[in-house]
Amino acid sequence: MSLGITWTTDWIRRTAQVVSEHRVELVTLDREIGDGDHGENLDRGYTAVLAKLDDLPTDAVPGDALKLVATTLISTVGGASGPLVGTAYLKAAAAVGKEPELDGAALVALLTAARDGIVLRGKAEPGDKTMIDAWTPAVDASAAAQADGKSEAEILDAAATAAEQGAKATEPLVARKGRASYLGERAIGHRDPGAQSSSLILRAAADAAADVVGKDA
Amino acid sequence: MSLGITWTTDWIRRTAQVVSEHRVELVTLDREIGDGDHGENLDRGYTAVLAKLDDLPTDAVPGDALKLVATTLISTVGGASGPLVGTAYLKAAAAVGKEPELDGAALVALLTAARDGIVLRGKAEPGDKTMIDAWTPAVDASAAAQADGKSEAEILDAAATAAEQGAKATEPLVARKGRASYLGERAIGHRDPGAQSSSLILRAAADAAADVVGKDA
Amino acid sequence: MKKLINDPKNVVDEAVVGFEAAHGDIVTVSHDPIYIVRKDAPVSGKVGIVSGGGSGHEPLHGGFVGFGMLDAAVPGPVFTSPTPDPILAATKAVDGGAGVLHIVKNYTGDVLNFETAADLAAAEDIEVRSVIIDDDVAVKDSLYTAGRRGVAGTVLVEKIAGAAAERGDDLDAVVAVAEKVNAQVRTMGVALTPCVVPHAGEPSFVLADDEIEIGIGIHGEPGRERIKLEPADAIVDRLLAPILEDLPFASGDDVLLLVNGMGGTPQVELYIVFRRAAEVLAEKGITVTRTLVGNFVTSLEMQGVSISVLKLDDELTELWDAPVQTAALRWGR
Amino acid sequence: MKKLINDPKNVVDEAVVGFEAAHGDIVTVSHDPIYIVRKDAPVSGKVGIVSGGGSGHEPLHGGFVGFGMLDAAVPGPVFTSPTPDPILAATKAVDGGAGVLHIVKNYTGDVLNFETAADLAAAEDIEVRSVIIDDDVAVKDSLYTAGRRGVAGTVLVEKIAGAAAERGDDLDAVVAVAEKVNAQVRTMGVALTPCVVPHAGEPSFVLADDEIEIGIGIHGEPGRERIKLEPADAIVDRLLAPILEDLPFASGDDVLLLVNGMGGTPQVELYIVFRRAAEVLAEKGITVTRTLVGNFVTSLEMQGVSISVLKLDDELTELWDAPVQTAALRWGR
Ligand SMILES: Nc1ncnc2c1ncn2[C@@H]1O[C@H](COP(=O)(O)OP(=O)(O)O)[C@@H](O)[C@H]1O
Ligand SMILES: Nc1ncnc2c1ncn2[C@@H]1O[C@H](COP(=O)(O)OP(=O)(O)O)[C@@H](O)[C@H]1O
Ligand SMILES: [Mg+2]
Ligand SMILES: [Mg+2]
Ligand SMILES: [Mg+2]
Ligand SMILES: [Mg+2]
Repeated sequence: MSLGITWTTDWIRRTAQVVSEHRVELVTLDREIGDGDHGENLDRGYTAVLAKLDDLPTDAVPGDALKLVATTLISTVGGASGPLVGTAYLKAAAAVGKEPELDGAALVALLTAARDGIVLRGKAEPGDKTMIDAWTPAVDASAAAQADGKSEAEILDAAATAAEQGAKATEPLVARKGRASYLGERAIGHRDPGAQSSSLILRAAADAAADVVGKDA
Repeated sequence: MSLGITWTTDWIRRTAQVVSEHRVELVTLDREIGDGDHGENLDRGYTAVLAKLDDLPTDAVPGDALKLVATTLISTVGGASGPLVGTAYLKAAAAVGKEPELDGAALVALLTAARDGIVLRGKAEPGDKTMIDAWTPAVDASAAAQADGKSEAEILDAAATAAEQGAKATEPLVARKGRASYLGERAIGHRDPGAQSSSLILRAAADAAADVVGKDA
Repeated sequence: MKKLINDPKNVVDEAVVGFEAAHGDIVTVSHDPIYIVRKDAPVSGKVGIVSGGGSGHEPLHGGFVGFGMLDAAVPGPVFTSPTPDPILAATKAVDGGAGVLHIVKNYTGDVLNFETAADLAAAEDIEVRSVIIDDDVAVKDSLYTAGRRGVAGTVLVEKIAGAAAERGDDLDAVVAVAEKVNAQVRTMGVALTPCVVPHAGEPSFVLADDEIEIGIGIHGEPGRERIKLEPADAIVDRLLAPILEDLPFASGDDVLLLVNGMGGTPQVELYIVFRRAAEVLAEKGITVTRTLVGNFVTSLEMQGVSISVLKLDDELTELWDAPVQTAALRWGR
Repeated sequence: MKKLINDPKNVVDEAVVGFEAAHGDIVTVSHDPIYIVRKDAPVSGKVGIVSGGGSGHEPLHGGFVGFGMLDAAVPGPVFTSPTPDPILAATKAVDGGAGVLHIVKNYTGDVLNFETAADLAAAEDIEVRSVIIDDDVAVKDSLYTAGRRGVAGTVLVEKIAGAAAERGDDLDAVVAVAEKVNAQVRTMGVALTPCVVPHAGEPSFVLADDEIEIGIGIHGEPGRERIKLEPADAIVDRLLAPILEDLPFASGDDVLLLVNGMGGTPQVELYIVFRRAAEVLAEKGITVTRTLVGNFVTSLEMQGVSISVLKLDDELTELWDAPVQTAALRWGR
């Protein structure tokens, strides 16, 4: 049961929703070890995305929607997360190409490309206390689930769960990239806001898959 | 039993002492309806006076000591109270002239001249919620006590008591001079800092008289 | 109280040492008594201009000493008028033989101490004239108050009178131009937070988290009324109304618009205020031809702003545009 | 949160409208996308200089647009880097055919967004070079951090590179001088109070009544260590030590000393800090030949200060002295 454009746009809408709901939480996390704008930044970006989503042509494929998110985030978010998350979507869009339906392998490719895009721009390594610490376990878990022959929905659920654990696992870390790196030891005990928002994005993907499985043609 | 230079310098020293002790109280009163410096201003002035008091020649008369206070306050206090209180001492010094011993009539003349000096500079009327509201009842009470044939110490005690009542009586007033006048109705309920410090100055005069009676030659 | 100071008693002494170290190309500082004079004082044949008052309003007045503005500034203790001695010393130091103008903000303490200094200067044959600045429309000018306060309009008087003196006007003419500026400028301020006088160590007043003080004075004196916080545009409208009522500003007038920060207000906020003020004036057909935005007449760390409107004519505009070279205001050289 | 704003979402939009109204003689403002350019942009044959970053640091960068300094400033949302679009638009607007320099403070967001804009500009055949400013010694420059931050030294780079471009230096030369200033300037800051980002509505961090943050960043990022409040002189000594250690400042050197207010600090305190900093440098045989004191690179209403020391040589001194005409820095015209 592959996932198509309905899933993709549902994922995006759910992300916008969940980012808006968690705006204050993300701002608070970022106030603690950054500059207090992460929730505001993403909320501004996804609000702009929502406004554009209806303009997608009726024959749009998942890659088109991902590219729209990419360019919109890049041109509205700013900060570190704008180029990073934007590039994630841009590379994800490239990875799925013109494919109208994404199977498990395509989803793993999408997630892997997204993560690689963030690394390409931000040069962070796992354990640096960045969004990579949510994305990398998510990519690994999705690949394992896919190798186990799990469904698309199960693959995304595995990714989301791993991202959530990854985000939580940033708490004891010292940061080596981004603003939190200025804090040294004092970042310990705080969750990385970008890892947290990444887990929200991935949970939205899984929720959308659970919900729309069967609706896509 | 008239009062001479010992009383005068004791009065000045006690004033310096009591102003320093009430510095914070006067600052607080002035914070409420002024700019929060009255206690600091007077303390700076009387501290400078103390430093100069020992330079008085041994044959100094009360008028010399009062003149020293006047010029020192004028050149160290600043603000509204510096010229006003300074002028009070200046006019008081002129009133007692070269007289080595002050009897009841001389004390009334001293207090009257002091009050008139403040009015000359500041143009305040009774009821304007200024230091005049301590000085004027003090002058009146001293004159009445002298007319009743009271002793010098009693005259000054009457003046101090009237000044204390006068200071308290400024509380319900709206101010028409000085910074508190900007507040309109909002000055109601607050005691005028200058009236309060004036009552301290006059109480110090009475205390010095009670203490040194008999010591002056 | 958190401040970058050493002993509260030494705040002014140490600040003027720093001021001299930073601006020794423009000013010379006398330390006992304390006053700041332009480096080339006295300028022979030029009217000297002295201003001063309590400290805590920086850059007023020391930041305005230099070519085309003040010849000397006399800083008193924080929020306390200086005594006559340093005022007299500064007056003598800038006397170039053409007389000296004292620019005095209308506070009892300043008026009395400058008055005494002027008397003493006269006794030494220096011709001194005083102009009292009272631009604050928050205070009713009546028999029942000490009169309007001198606030941010002071910087406009100092600049324009300074330019008149610099071009060679005589004492009468410099006094006349200073009086004209004072007559044509009106100011009103608002505070969002109080300030803390170093020796007091406590806030000058207390405002709840959602309260502001309309008509605040520059020493933390309470103002006209305490109201709930409103959007910036509504606050600007409240400040401008009494300014525009008070002076017959008319459609077709040219004005200088000064948005003055009280010391602790971020610059973005000053420009948000400026935007609305310019908008309101434009609606009334009043043209803003000159502008000034920044911290010029402050109250320590107070958050808040004042708006001043000065009615211009060709003479005032030309004097405003004339070169000035001080620590805080500089153009044309 | 008490601020003179309307809607937190409109802070930057409204502030630039006010900025344009106040400084229309010097700048032109584009509102969509938002950027500020000098009135005569593009200046044909001159290297264009663009800087930008999150808002809330005013006068940086908009206040430094004008003759002899920046050609354009691109303000992002408060404390958030602008996106590539307005950076690209500003780059095109100031391209006079001699190439464009991007002056970028070293924050991941600024670096990434300017990088993308530079790529896009290159695609439109505009030669863009970037200089990354990282003068903040509070942060260890190691593999384990995002590198030093760009802080108050930025204003010195902008002034000096601006003067080089204005005198006609080519892009290589302007880049070289900007890199030289960055290499020779070191900064360290302290915060006494936090700032409040309008959309966050809460202080960026919490300091007890007797605590200060040494090594604060300009976005309220925590610094090196949190200590008890000390006298100003002791704090200055703490700030200067790592600056002087880091660069081999030597006896006999000439330096520019910048004491920069974080936005909410009264000017008297800046001069008290300046006094001590000048004293310490003098003790080390370092001569302060140029000075700057005021709010130049701020963090909204934060109370605090940073000290920057720039090692000067004849070229840098001459470029520093060259005329500049911007809203916030002006001399020589
Ligand atoms: N070099 C990097 N690589 C990956 N992620 C990064 C990097 N730098 C920062 N981040 C992420 O960006 C998040 C902060 O984003 P945001 O607050 O929107 O931007 P800014 O730091 O510019 O204010 C951090 O929590 C971190 O997850
Ligand atoms: N015109 C006046 N006549 C008499 N007393 C005055 C006048 N103006 C002010 N005062 C007195 O001065 C006091 C304030 O003194 P102080 O705080 O030292 O000076 P400032 O008001 O300059 O800060 C007031 O409480 C009041 O008693
Ligand atoms: Mg952030
Ligand atoms: Mg007072
Ligand atoms: Mg006072
Ligand atoms: Mg940010």
